[in-house]
Formats: sequence, C-alpha cells, structure tokens
Amino acid sequence: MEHLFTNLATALTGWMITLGLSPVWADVILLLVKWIIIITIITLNIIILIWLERKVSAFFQERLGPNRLGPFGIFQTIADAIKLLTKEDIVPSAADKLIFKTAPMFFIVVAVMLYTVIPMGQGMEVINLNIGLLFFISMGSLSTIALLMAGWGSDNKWSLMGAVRSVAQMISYEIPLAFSLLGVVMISGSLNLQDIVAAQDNIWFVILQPIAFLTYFIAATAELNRGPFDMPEAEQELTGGAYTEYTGMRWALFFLAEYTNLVAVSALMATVFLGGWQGPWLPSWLWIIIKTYGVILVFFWVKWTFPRIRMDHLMSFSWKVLVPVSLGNILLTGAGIYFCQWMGWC
Amino acid sequence: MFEFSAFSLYDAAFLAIGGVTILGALGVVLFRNIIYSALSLVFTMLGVAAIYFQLNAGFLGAIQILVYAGAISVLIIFAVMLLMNKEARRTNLPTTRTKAWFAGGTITVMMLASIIAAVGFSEWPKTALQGVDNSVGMLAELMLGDYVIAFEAAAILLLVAVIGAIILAKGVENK
Amino acid sequence: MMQSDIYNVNVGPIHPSTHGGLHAEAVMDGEIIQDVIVHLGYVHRSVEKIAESKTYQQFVPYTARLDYLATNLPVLGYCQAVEKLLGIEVPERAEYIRIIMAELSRIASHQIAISATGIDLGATTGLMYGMRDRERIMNIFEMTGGQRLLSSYIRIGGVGADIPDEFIPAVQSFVNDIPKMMDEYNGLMTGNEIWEARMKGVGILSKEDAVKYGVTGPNLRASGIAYDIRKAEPYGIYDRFDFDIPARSGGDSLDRWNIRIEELGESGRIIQQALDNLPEGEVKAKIPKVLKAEAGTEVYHRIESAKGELGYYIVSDGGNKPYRLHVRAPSFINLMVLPLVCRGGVFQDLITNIATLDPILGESDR
Amino acid sequence: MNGQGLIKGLGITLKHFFQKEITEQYPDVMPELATRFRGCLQFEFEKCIACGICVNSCPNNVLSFETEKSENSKKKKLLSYTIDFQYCMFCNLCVEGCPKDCLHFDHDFELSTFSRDDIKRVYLRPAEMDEEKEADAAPVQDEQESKEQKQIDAMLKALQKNPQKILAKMLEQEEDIGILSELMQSNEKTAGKIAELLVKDKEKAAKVAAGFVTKEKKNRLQAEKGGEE
Repeated sequence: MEHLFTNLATALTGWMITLGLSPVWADVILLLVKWIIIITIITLNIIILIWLERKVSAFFQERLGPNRLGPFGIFQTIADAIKLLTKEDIVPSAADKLIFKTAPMFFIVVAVMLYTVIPMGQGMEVINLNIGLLFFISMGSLSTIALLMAGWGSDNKWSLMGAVRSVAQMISYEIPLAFSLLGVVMISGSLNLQDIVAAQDNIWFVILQPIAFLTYFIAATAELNRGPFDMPEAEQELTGGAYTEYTGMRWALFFLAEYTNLVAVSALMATVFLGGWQGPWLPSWLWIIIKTYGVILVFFWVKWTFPRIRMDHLMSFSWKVLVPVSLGNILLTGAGIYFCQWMGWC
Repeated sequence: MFEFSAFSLYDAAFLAIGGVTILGALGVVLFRNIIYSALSLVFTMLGVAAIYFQLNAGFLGAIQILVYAGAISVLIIFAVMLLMNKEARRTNLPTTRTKAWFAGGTITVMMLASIIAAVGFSEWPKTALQGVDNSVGMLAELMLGDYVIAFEAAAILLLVAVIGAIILAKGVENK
Repeated sequence: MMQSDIYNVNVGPIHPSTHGGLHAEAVMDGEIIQDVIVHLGYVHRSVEKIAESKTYQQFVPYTARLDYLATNLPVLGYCQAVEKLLGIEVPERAEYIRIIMAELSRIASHQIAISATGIDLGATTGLMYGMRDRERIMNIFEMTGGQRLLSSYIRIGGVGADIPDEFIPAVQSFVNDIPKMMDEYNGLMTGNEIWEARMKGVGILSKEDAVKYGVTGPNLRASGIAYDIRKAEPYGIYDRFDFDIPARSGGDSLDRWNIRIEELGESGRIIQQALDNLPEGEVKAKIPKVLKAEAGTEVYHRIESAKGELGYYIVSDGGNKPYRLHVRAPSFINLMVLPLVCRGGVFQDLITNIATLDPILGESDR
Repeated sequence: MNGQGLIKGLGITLKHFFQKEITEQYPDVMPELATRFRGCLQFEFEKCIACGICVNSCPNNVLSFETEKSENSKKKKLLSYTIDFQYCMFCNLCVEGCPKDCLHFDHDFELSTFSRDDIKRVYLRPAEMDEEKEADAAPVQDEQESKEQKQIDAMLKALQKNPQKILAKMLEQEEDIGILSELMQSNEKTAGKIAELLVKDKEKAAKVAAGFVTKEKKNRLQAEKGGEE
C-alpha cells in the first residue's frame, strides 16, 4: 500500500518508454498525468469539503445540515454544482468585462499551483522543489491580484471595498505567515518540504515551535479569508464583498478556489508542523489526508464559533501582535539552536 | 538530463515564457487603460520569475513572485486607483508632445543597442552549467557574511522609508 | 495632507443586516463614516389610516404587525388603550396571563435582537442558539393563541381564550432555563475578545443625547437612565411585581447588548411571580359586541415595549371606529440617533450600531 | 481576557457538536401542532344561519356569502359562502364571533397553491340539503308573513344600493338624506328598521326617519362642541 502510487507512476513511465517514447516526453506526460490527478483530487476534495463544512457547521448549531440527497446528504454539493452551472451568467453592463471574466480563472489557477510542491506522501509530489516552502508562500501571495481584479472589474462599491480590504489584509498577514515558517526552516535547515518532513522524524515541529504554529494558524486563517477574518466576503457588511456581482459558475470558481486554498494551506500545515506524511501503520498518503482533514476541521470550528473581527483591529493585530511575536519566535529559535550546538545536542 | 536537439522542449518553454513577458511589457506601454497596464506588469513579472525558475534560480524566482508580482504590483495598482481620473478607459494615452517622443525613442534605441551589443559580444559557455544545489544557502552566506553591512544598511533605509510613509499617511498632529 | 474622496454607500433597503427595509445611506471618507442618512418608509403600510376604517376589535390583529417580533406587546398596548378609553375592567386572571404573554414576547424580541446581533457581527452560531431558544416561546404562543408569530391572543377586555393545561409546565420549564440561556449567550459572545473589541466604545450615545432625542427602552437604560414605564407609570398590574431595571452608564454597543441579556433574566423573574400568583376566574370581561366611545374622548396609553415606549393615542368621534389613532413607535425614534452614534466610526460599526439599537421596521415605518 | 473568552466560546460550540440535533424533518415528519393551531379556515354549510356576524367581524373582507329568500320560508337560504383566503390574517375573530360554531380552523398549514384562484374557497349549497328540506319541512309558515319578510329584504337591499332615491320620498332636505344614509351604513339596525317600516307603514317610516335625523344632528353638534372645547 505504501508505494502504491509511486509504483504506479514508475510503471506508467516504464510502459511509455517501451512504447518508444523518449524519457523526456515520458516525464512530461507523467507530469500531465500528475496534474490531472491533482485536479481530480482537488475537485473531489471540494465536493466533500463543502458538504463537510455544511454538515459540521450544522452540528455546531444543533442542526442536521444537508440530509436529503443521498446518504447523509452527500450529493448535495453535486446538486449545487449543477444548479450553479445552469444558472445565468450575469456580467454587469458597467463592469470591465475582460478583468471581470479573467479574475476567477486567475484565482483558481493560482490556487491549484499551490499543490505543485506539497508532498502527498513519501516521494509523492509534482515537483520536488528545492525552495518548495518559499514557492508555496509566493504563489499564495498572487491571489491578492485576482481579488483586486474581481473588485475592480465589478465596478461596484461593495466589491471594491471588499477587494481593497482583503488585499490589505492578505499583504499584512503574509509577513507573519512567512516569519512563522522561518523558525521551522531554521531548525530543519531546508526550504524543501520533503526535507522538512524528514526532519520531523523524531519530533513534530508543533512541539518545538508552538508559537510559530499558533501564529501560522492565525495568519493562515487570514490568508484564506476565512472567519473570523472573512473580510472580502463579509456578507453581513459588504453583502459578499469582492464576489458581490458574480453569479453562477464564475462565483463558484471563487468558492472552489477558496476551498482549494483551504486544503493546500491545511496540507502545508500538516506537512510543516504535524509531521507530514509520517505516521505509523497506515500508508503515508493516508496519513497526510487524515492530518489535513484534522486541520481543516479546526478551521471550521474556529469559523463557526467566532464573530468577525473589525478591519482596523485586524490590521493592528497583524502589525502590532503577530509580526513582533513571530520575529520574537525567530530570535528564540536562533537562540535555542545556538544553545543546542553549544551543549552539543545537535 | 535534457537532450539538446535543435529545438527542444526546453526551448519551446522558454519561447512561450519569453513571449508572455514581452507581450506583458508591451501591454504596460500600449494599453490605454492604466489598470490593464498595471495588470500587464504583473504578467511581465511572472514571466521574468518563470525565466528565473527555468534557469534553476528558484529562490530568485519565488522572491520575484512574492515581492514584485504579489506585493509591489498590488501597491502600484492601489496607487493608480487612488490617483486615477474618473474615466478609466482613457488613463494611459500616448503623449502628444514631440519632445517626449524624441526622448523616449532615444532611450529605447540606446537600450536596445546596448542589449544587442551585450548579447552579441559576450562569450557564452558551450555546455550547460551545473545547477547550484543550495542556492539559498549560498545567498544567505553572501548576504549575511560578505555583504552584511550593505544588507543591514538597506534594511535600515527601508525601515526609515516605512516610518516616513506612515507619517505621510497619518499626518502630523498640529500642536 | 492627503485628501480622499467622500463617497456614499447605500446600506439597504436590500441588505442582509438592516433588519428589514431600512435604507441607511452612509457618507464615507475611506472607511470612516462621516454621516448616515436614514431613509425610512419602505415598509409603510399606513397602519394609522387603516385604524380609522376598522372597528376597535377589528384593528387588534393589525397592531400585532407593528412589532412582529414581540407581537403581544403592541397588542397589549392597544387593548389597554381602548380599555382606558371605554373604561373596561379586565378580569384578574386575564391580567396575569397578559403579563406572562407580554414578558414572553419581550424575551422573544430580545432573543431576536441578540441572535441578529450575532449574525450581523459574523457569529452565525450565536444566531442559531438564540433562534433555537426563541422557538420554545413560539411553541407556547402556538398552544395559547393558535399562531406562532402573530398570535393576536390578547383581546379588548381580556384574552382570547383561557390558557391550555400544558401552558404552565411549558412556561415554567422555559423560565427555569433562562439562566442557562444567558450563560450560553454570554459564553459564546459577550466574553469573546473579538466581540468585546467590536462593541466596546462603539456607537456611544451619551445620557444627554439620549434624552434629547427621546430614546427609550434598553437603549436609554444603556446610556445610564434607569427609566422603565413598567416602574415609572405601572400599567396593568405591573406594580405588583418585584423586578429590577438593569442600567449601564457607558451607552456604547456593549452596554446595549448587555442590557438586553440582563433583561431576559428580569422578565423571567416577572413571569415566575405571575405563574406563582395566577388566580382562577374569567379571562374576558363582558363587553358589548359593538364598542363605542363617547364622542370627543381621547386617550394616550403607553407601555414599555421591548424596544422602548410604545404609545397609542386614540381620538373617538362617537362611532365604533377610532376617529384618529397615532402610534408612538419606539423604533422610529430610536433610529434617529443612528447618524449620531455612527459618525466617526468605521463602516463595520454601522452594522454593529444598527444591530444594537435593535430597530424594527414594521413599527418605525408603520 | 487574553483568549479565555475565545477558548470558552470554542468549548461551547464543541459541546453542542455532540448534542442532539433539534431540526424538524418537516416534509418527512409532520410537525406536532398545538390543538389551537390555526391552519386553514373551514366552513360547515349545514350549521350556518347566514347571520353575517362573521362577515362583519372580519377585519380584511375575507368572508362573503350570498343568500336567497325562499318563498315558503321566513329564514334566509344560504346559497354560497366564499372564503377569499389570500387576505386572511388568521386572527380568529370570525370563529369567536360565530354563534353556531360553523367556522373553525383545521391543522392544515400547507396553503400554497399554483394559482391565485385556487386560494379562494367557494362553498356551494349542497344539493342534499334542499332535498331534505323539501321532504321534511312542509310549508307551515304564514304565507303573508314570508311575503312581507321578502319585501323587507328587497327594500333593505334597495336602501343599501341607492338610499338617496328611496329616502327622498320621506325626507325633504337633501342634507337630512345624506345624514340618514350615512347612519344606515354605519348601523345596520337602523337600516333594518327603516326598511321594515317602509314596507308596513310609510307615514310612520317618515316620522321615524325624521326622528333619527334630528337625533344624529344633535349628536354631531355635541361632538363638534366637545371638540372645540
């Protein structure tokens, strides 16, 4: 079981070479196959996640949630998707049509790009990048542009307000996000995610870096635009923020991208802090799924408990609390590493 | 690991990325809507980052995306939005002054000439260079070792700039 | 230094957080609110004019539509006003039942205010808990008046029918659970740091301004004046009950919110006393089929509604219909301080202020 | 402070996560309704005596009915009864007013229909009612009396329809006619009395009408005075 997928990939490459393809082309085709698999996994995940979020939030509120379509309402999301696909696609007449239409595509492309570097098991990733962690952060930062495009293109005050808010929020929270990961990088000595996982052989980084874990969790919630930091949507204030004017599948693309980001960030969290695919008995790819879903459930729990934070508090929280704390954590980690080396422990 | 034939996959990828970069750069200049220009700039930055990645300089590429495409361009778009006229479609029109055309044209021609000269007269290695394995480590050693004073000076300069920006934005209270 | 454009944002009339058809036009400089212009009238149904074409009894169901979240309170106010006009004596038992129903309505209204504040500030789960608890009151209304929301159970001269057998146990268990509910709302929302940060010091309404604008109800008490018509000018049999008037001094959103939660407990105390002292007897006075007041008589009767002072002014011309009926709606007057409390705050404070001022548009537009 | 409130909130939601859900499974499981629940208004044709109290008590003109005066009976014969349900406020005033308990609310709350016409319920006179009546009830009533009653009813209808024309026969001043017709509109008793008298004794009717007018005038004067004071 452990090497199920890696063996499959090797077999596929071998088969293609026997067909007379050059190894380069075989590599390229394998890359494409990996992409298709990733997109399938993302779509499947989202279908499950949307259902799960509705179900979990319902349980928090003593409701039942979707329970009509299929067992436990599992097909609800599919019905929703069909509804969204068949809905009228409205483009406001005052909107900047090109920007309005490209924004959701850009958003989802950026979200899918995040999966390039996440190790989904032992030796299971699209590209084993040297600077995987940095790549992840930089790709995540691009989604601000998509939101800005959506907000600007809609030509709507609510949309623009939502976009400006979320961009300000995401740029502010990128800094503590990156800083909180630096502690882990300092201990493991690598930006490669597989190396980071390997470094957690004995002890998970959540124990070595609890402050970084917490700051990363908060900053990631803000980066994901999830409650209590769901500024760009903020239904109760901005009537949907940057997504106000979007309908049907265009709106659904934003929705999908948000969930795609959620899975990616949770998977990164599991990889960096919770030992990645490492774990006893079960195969590695199952472990990462279990851990990722665990993190996602915590995200749900937080969202469905807390009220939305106010914009100015949000900004000052980032700059006055999270950034100094994460910087302090870097200092602390450096001191700890120096102390360890001085004592000769590592 | 790549076999270098006359026209390989690698070249095709480079041409595509380069095309996007150049188209983006042209878009910055030629679009009449300044928002489009700003978004084209994002694509140019992304193209440059992709070229960095192709040259095995992943760290530089990631930083290019993080800083330029992700943050700086957003700031540019913000500034453009704040300072813009009402009519977005006509915010980036070509100038009507002949002097400006002349100056711009001269600079462009000189730049092109120097780039062509640089490309033409340089001696290019005939074999592919060995990619650096630990580029991050090397960069770190350079920045925090050899050039630490310059690095710190730049950091302090940026800090001063940030404080100045805050004062500009908030305004000094009149006593 | 840097000058930014002033722009207007139309919050409403179709907006998730305006509690109905409220249209608040926010004049904003960036995220800072310079002014709020309140546009009313989207739910105007000319209730006062309708009253002139209906007999006194026929108008009773319409009053329930004024404050549809605390239905028994406006009905009670109207019925008492008509009784005052005609000099009708209400039987003891009916008075006690009326008190129980009125206080249950107050609790229901406050629970809506609490849960709506929850969802307006993004705490969706808070909404659900408040609604879940309110559902029990709705069940009690259903078993007594036959309808869940607009039960029109209170009638001129008493109540529509005697309480059913299962009424007293249901009310008793609800009253017993009120402290638990308050703990839950407090635990989930009041004590929450984000919640406090969003509410504390937001939308401050000073004592003087509150009096100047004629603000009443929980909003006034949050500003530091412990004024409650149930104490100041007891109507019905409120003088027989022992209860406190919660009051705060800050006048900000958090105080308004806390007052509402505390009032749940006080209403619970009143209901408990009414249940303990509930006498036997008739529930409706013998009144003629056609009610006619003497020509030229007029009456003003006011009660403490869930939102403040709810008054009815009735003029009779001797016919079986009111010659003129005016409703002094607390929400209408409370809403007028919205621009005052919002100025200088950020945009999100507008939502907080609308939520904690707790207007009901059926009443303010009438 | 310092996050305790946040953790407490998380604890509360977590506790509820494992509690029993309270959702009602509505179309699958019908909700339990209280005995007094007011769903759809039902009408029992057999009990109705066509007194009109329900119509008068309804605040929103939901109810209406048609009657016919049968020749051999003093009683009005109910032909049809209409409940225009779209205007109903479920206030229960008609049910409380009905002396014969022929109106009641049942527990059917699924009132939506595909067209607006379906909301209106028209109860037509069942055929078996007439058959029974003809079989049992022999024409025992005084023919004269029933005839008179029919005349009175016709007069009443005419009065309501066009009071000016009929009243002009009795009263001379136009102002008085206006006052009386207003009075009749607001008070059915007055109208009934005048109609009865008009059929039986026209002179007396004129006298009574004049009396009504003077009384009403006096009332109004007083009201005006009261208003001024």
